[in-house]
Amino acid sequence: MSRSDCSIALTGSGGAGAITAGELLLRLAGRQGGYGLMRRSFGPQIRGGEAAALLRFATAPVGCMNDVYDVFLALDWRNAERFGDEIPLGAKSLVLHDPAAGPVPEAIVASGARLLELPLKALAGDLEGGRPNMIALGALAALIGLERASGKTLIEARFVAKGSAIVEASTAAFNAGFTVIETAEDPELATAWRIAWDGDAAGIDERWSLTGNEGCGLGALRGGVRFAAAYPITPASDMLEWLAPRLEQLGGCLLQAEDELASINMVTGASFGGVPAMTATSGPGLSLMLEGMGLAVASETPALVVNVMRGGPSTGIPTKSEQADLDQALHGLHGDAPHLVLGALDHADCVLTTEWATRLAEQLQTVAVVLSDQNLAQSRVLTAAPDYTLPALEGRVEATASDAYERYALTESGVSPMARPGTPGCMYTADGLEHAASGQPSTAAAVHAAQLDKRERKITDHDYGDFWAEIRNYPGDGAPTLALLTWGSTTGAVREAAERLAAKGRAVRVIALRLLAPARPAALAGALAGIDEVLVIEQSHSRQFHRYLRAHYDFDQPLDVLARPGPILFTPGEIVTHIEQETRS
Amino acid sequence: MSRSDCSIALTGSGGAGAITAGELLLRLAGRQGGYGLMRRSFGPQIRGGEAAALLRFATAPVGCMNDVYDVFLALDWRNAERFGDEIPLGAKSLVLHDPAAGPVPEAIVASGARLLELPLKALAGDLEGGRPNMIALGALAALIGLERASGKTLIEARFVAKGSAIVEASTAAFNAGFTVIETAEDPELATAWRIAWDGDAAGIDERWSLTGNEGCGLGALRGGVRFAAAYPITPASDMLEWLAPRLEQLGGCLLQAEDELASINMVTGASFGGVPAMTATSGPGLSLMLEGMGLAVASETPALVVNVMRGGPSTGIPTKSEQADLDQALHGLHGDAPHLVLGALDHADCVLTTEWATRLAEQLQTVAVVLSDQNLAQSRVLTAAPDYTLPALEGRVEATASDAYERYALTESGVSPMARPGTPGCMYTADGLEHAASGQPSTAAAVHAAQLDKRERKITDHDYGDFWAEIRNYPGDGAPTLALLTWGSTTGAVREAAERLAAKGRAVRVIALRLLAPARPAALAGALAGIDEVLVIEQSHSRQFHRYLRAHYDFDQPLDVLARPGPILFTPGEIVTHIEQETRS
Amino acid sequence: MSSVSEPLQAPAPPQPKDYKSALKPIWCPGCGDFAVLNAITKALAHQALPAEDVALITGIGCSSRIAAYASVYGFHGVHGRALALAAGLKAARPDLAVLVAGGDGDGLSIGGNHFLHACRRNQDLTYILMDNQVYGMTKGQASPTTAADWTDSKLTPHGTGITPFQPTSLALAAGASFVARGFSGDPNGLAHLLVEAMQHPGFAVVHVLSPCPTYRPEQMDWKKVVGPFDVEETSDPMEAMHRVQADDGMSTGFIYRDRRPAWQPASQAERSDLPAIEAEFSL
Amino acid sequence: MSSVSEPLQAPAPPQPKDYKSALKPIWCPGCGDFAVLNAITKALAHQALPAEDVALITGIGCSSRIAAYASVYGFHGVHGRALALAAGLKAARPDLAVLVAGGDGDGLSIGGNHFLHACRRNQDLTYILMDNQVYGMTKGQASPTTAADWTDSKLTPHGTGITPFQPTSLALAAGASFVARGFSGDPNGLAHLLVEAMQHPGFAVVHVLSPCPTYRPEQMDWKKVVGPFDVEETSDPMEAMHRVQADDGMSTGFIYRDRRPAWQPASQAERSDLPAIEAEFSL
Ligand SMILES: Cc1ncc(C[n+]2csc(CCOP(=O)(O)OP(=O)(O)O)c2C)c(N)n1
Ligand SMILES: Cc1ncc(C[n+]2csc(CCOP(=O)(O)OP(=O)(O)O)c2C)c(N)n1
Ligand code: SF4
Ligand code: SF4
Ligand SMILES: [Mg+2]
Ligand SMILES: [Mg+2]
Repeated sequence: MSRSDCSIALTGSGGAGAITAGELLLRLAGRQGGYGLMRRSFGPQIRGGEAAALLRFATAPVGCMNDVYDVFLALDWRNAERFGDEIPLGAKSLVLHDPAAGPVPEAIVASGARLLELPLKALAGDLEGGRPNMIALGALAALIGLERASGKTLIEARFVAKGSAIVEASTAAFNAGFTVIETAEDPELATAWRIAWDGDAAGIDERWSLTGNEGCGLGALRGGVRFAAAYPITPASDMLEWLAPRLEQLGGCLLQAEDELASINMVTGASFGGVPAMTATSGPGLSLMLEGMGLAVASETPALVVNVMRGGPSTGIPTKSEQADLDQALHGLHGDAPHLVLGALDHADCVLTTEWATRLAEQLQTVAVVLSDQNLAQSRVLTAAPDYTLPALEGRVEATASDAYERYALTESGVSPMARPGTPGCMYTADGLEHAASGQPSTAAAVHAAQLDKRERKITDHDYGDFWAEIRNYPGDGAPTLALLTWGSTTGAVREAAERLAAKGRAVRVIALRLLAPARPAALAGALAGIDEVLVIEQSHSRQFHRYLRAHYDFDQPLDVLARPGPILFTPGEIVTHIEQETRS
Repeated sequence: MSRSDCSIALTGSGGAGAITAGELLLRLAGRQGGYGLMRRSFGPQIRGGEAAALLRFATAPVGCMNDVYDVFLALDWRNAERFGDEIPLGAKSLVLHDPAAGPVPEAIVASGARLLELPLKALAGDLEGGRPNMIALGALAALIGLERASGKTLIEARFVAKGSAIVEASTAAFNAGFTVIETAEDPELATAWRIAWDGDAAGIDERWSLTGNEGCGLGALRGGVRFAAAYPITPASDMLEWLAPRLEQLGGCLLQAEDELASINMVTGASFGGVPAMTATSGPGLSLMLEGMGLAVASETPALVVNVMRGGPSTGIPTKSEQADLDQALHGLHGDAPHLVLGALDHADCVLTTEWATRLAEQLQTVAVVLSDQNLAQSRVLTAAPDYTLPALEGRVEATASDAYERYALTESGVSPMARPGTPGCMYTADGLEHAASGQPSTAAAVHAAQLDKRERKITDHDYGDFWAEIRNYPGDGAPTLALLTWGSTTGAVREAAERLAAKGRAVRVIALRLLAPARPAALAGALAGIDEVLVIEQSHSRQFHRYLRAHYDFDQPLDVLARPGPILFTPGEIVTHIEQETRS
Repeated sequence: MSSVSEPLQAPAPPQPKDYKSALKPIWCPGCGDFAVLNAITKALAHQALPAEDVALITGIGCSSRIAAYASVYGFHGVHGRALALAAGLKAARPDLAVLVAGGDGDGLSIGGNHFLHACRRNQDLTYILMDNQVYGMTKGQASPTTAADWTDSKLTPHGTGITPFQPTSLALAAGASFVARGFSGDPNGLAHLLVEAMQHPGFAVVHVLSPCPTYRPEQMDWKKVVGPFDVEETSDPMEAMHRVQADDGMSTGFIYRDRRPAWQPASQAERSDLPAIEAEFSL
Repeated sequence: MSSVSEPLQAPAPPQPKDYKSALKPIWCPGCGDFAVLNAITKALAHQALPAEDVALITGIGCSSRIAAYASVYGFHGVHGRALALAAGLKAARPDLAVLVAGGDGDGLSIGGNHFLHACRRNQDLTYILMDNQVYGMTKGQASPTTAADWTDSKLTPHGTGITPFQPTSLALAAGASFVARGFSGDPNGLAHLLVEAMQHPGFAVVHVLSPCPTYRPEQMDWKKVVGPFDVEETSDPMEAMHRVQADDGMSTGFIYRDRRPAWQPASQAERSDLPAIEAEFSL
């Protein structure tokens, strides 16, 4: 008996090393040809508090956590109850616990999970410098059928800088844990959680280990970004920290700004100078950038803003995920200020979406907001290397020396050549005041209307090709009549729910919008052909996505909604249950 | 022959005194029992540039400018073409011009208006210190049938501080102008533009002269505001300048903040201290306030934000009107942040709406945004003194000393008693982090959901009574089947269009939304009983109001839209024409 | 409520712990902010201030979490705006004792403008600038007081290359009327400074060195180098500026005090009422 | 294009008017800002800078309108953020000569934080602070440099009661490496200061007294009181601070200059390329 999927939670108090062990386990599985996903969760203490590594392993790509954890290993029980919400257990779950850590908490016992002792402390005591988290790593590796030998290689690579004593002690601990499971009397331990790593090893070289924040950072670099300015904020800071050294390696730079008012304007200044430029932030920072974004829209200066959503409103829940900055990204600017809003659908899609957004912003001379969220941003996935071909985009249209240069000329596409400072004869003043084609300020009604039209037209008339949404049929018994309409990181759970429904014979279509603004009503109408019921799925209390769809799209079908706030993410099972109970067809 | 309505435009270059003359003319008409409206328009120069006083006089209240100006008097022609857009003339218009000022501009001649010489310079030359603008004032007063004697009284009152020489010279000039018209050979001059001031003089004591900015300021004071903090911005500054001394007279104060980030937080701080507090701004400032508004929403601190809309996006057209900050006011906050948004329908309604908004914010412990616009804010109307009775509101629910005080207790209404600092035993920490009932920060899903529910419930479940909209039938031949759905200052032109349609036999219903958020779908459905066609009218390029209605309301009727940007305001005729040409029924 | 027959007793003087809330701080073990909290509660106890008459206003950061750990009226606002919240509160409620606290990032980076203007406005507020020369909350980036060559942040891997601010110099240049420096390693000394700062009529800046052992472990050595200024306080701003410029930023004590009256919103207008104001609109 | 047979001629040296745009300023007659524009164009002509290699970045205010009146690359941004726009531009395009201009409200009220941080960052920018001690554009309210007892604004009818900032002191305390003061009444002197400021390697603050005859008519008397500093410039910041504090704010000339190198974004990392960066993601 072996399986294709296993979810593991590993918790421990400050310094116990649950996260390190989780990261190594993920890497180990990757080396063995597996796929997987790891989220990290922390208690409120800034550092040194309790931590949880939430892992899922599988033989095929995974895009979300499962409904229930198969294995829960607690290095100790201190504050472990904090993670209760995030670690659902069932009667089939296995809880590995150290008798030395005291009794298993009531709530866990109540789940009906099978409890099994793993004497971490005792085993560690037998080894010099043996750390319980490495024993746990060994035990979990054995449990899910990873190879002992690769554990050793990985530990060496990871701890080599800390000296050979650490490497040896860690390896010994890993081996001890591994042996405990391998030699367990209970035969179930050797088989029940073992994954059939069916050796997709050939593809390992094209396999990436990627966080959403890294994905967005890379997408921006691929799109040509060579300047960034930003102010740190959770959960966007890691993206900035990933970008800073790499921008420098590519001859660009990242400026740490004094605040977000500065960062967005630094971006606009750099872009005015001809260098594709970006910032990254989260809700509170996006709030502060809106005036600056409006300036970039009005002055037609390209700018990329990656917003990594966290729980709101206000400071909210900074370390958790939610999809509730959509309204602000779409409508947060004063005046009529058309711009682009895109949402990344998964980790690898962060690369695609951010690259595309950058190129669109450059070509259309406007602001592109990419919405990611804490869910994607700070989790790590083992995924196929992103493989896509974007629709052709010519890039920023630059002006060449001319006597009659008009920065905001009324062209058919709405895009006017933009002079790079340094170009002789094209001097102009970019302006947030309404302006005539020349750039000269004007309050004339006709000028205002023409420039408003132009700024809208260049965006709505652009041909976005097929990339505006991911549309997939999950065939069951017959063609799908139900469409699941979603966006952003919720797509992961929706896709898996669709697979499960299809496996049960219920065909569904998943439509995940990557391009949120401008709306593409004709394209969506086409994608809904044959559908007679639509379920909108989103992680927002006020149904922001649903409201937006109503405002900008016409539906022939009734719209149902599955919407709730964070911080607990959707699971496939929750969506399947909802569909089985609530949808008509 | 006399009329009930006359529109006059009076222009002049810097220092010519067109605005002063216009203001006096308006006041004069008021004293004589008339109604009227005056807008001011300026060229781009900061000060001393060309100016236009745009006036409309009538025997009944007026809420907008007319389609065409009946009389155009130019003190000189310098840059007068700038106002072309704003001063439509027709074949029946009369242009009074000074031959000494040179030839009448082509565009004006082309309008087919009747041209009549008024030798201002020459007349002024005959008088010591005689100013052409006072001659113009006298001429216009005579033309529309105002009394010579009251001109004298008014001039005295206005110029007394400048000394008797000025008073006398001005009076003489006024009289000279008056006489020119009175004694004109052409009998039309004595009758054609004369208004039948039918002596509603009894009501003069209940008649106010009011700008929208004054109206909002007064509404806030009536609502109990005793603290304001703000940063100057066109076109909101006059409201602040009106408020500053008056708040002080009432024992409160206005703080001039270093920026809008400060002002909104000062407001929140004062309100936390127990004092109803407000700020006023315009688009760029509102953009900067959004983060602070989110804090007030999340911490449940009452706050009033009056946003006086101007042309956007970005710096846009600061001195002109538009209704394009609606999106931002509704959706500009990150996260799910329910709050109140109201729009004032006319000058007097600024008082009502702002008072109501203040009281709602206090009772519901949230942010109330009142949207006004440059159209209302900086024009002056002669209107009946505001007369209304608001739905009863109990005001801020304060906590009394208690051992078990919970600031964010989950009450049925969603409103939790708020302790005023100084109250023993109720110390708490207001927080923008998600928090449990106690105020203690929490990331628990159940807590987040409960607090999101509470913050939404208190707003959506509140009974707003009949004030959510102004609903008026304009009966024609039969009951109305067409509804005109509008908001804000556009209501003035819509009302008059409805009157005209009704007069032609076409019955219509006008529904002007005063409460924009939360949406009241059941109430609107009720108000639409019997209607089979709806026309949405708004001054925004991207149809923000229309989109919002689609998102939050269900319509059984088809929705048509008449939407366009500023700066030229809607006129009744434009709306009538659109309806006659475009609507079905 | 005590029954009438009980003998009257003078209430026990309040203790520092009476000003602490039940909430457990999220700070890392060894964080300097614990001692700042202690110093605040000591200063309040020393003045026997009724807890309900005190407000503690903060922004966002590890240090800014302090609002919820004191049992007074608190506001844990948004990042960088604590001084604005406090300015509004104090103008509306001059009867309250208003303390403001926050980090070097909160106060000098995103909040720098409000810091400048609060110094200039000279309202009667006490501002506790908890300086650890790092953004603790966001996991260790350089702040405006971080040395130019500190290379431990991935955001600025070669150091910022930018000269740090001297918060006390800025306060003086912007017009603060009371400037002092304290150290979390000396909570009693800090409490003393805080008492004086609160007694001071205008805007009082207390710059507090409060180490972050997590992201700036080298700051654990501050206790070896911090010591009192070897000069007395002055009321001459230039003199004060000299001293802080000459200092290595590690001397504690009073620096500058100018007892000019605090700014308050104008209240010299003749009182009026709404009917009189409304009468102005009549024709 | 000139045909090959024409004789080669040295191009005529550029004139100030070559740097003016065709746009007519919206300024009131007599506004000091006209002369500032003249001084800028003189300074550019003096350096014979190709107009296309110069950028002039501004915020919002009467003074900030100046961007569109010069025929260089301009950005008329939003209120208070000109220095941030310029910081991004200069970091991305170090080859351009970047001037920043704006009013006392733009730079010291809403933009105060960027002013502080620009001084500290010491990028190679020239900042022209056009100070008329009033918000001209919004029709005459008090700014951070307005005297406490100026009562002509309805927003502060008894005066602000708040001591004004000394922009030069703030610049010094925040770390600017070049500080000077000019007067629009002396455009040649101002042009000279601007040339030096542009030649200066780091962040140069030129505080310009530029009267607003409309809302501060009394400033028309500035020409009677403004005169040169009676001391030479210094490279000692404390010394400079002394001078500006002792001064009545009406002396013009060089104040402070420290020729330390300008800050530039880090570029010491070994160059890499995208494929190498992407390879890091492989298992
Ligand atoms: C508008 C906004 N931008 C960024 C952040 C993220 N943020 C939270 S705390 C902080 C800096 C904290 O540094 P400091 O004020 O020095 O406090 P410390 O944690 O060091 O005590 C930042 C950047 C935020 N909460 N809001
Ligand atoms: C965010 C924002 N707030 C307020 C304003 C309104 N505003 C425009 S210019 C200005 C102040 C101008 O003063 P200053 O910078 O000194 O320039 P001056 O007009 O005196 O030259 C203000 C408050 C604005 N445009 N944007
Ligand atoms: S990160 Fe630093 S400042 Fe924050 S709690 Fe930990 S030790 Fe204190
Ligand atoms: S208002 Fe003052 S600053 Fe503005 S243009 Fe007129 S004179 Fe110049
Ligand atoms: Mg800090
Ligand atoms: Mg100014």
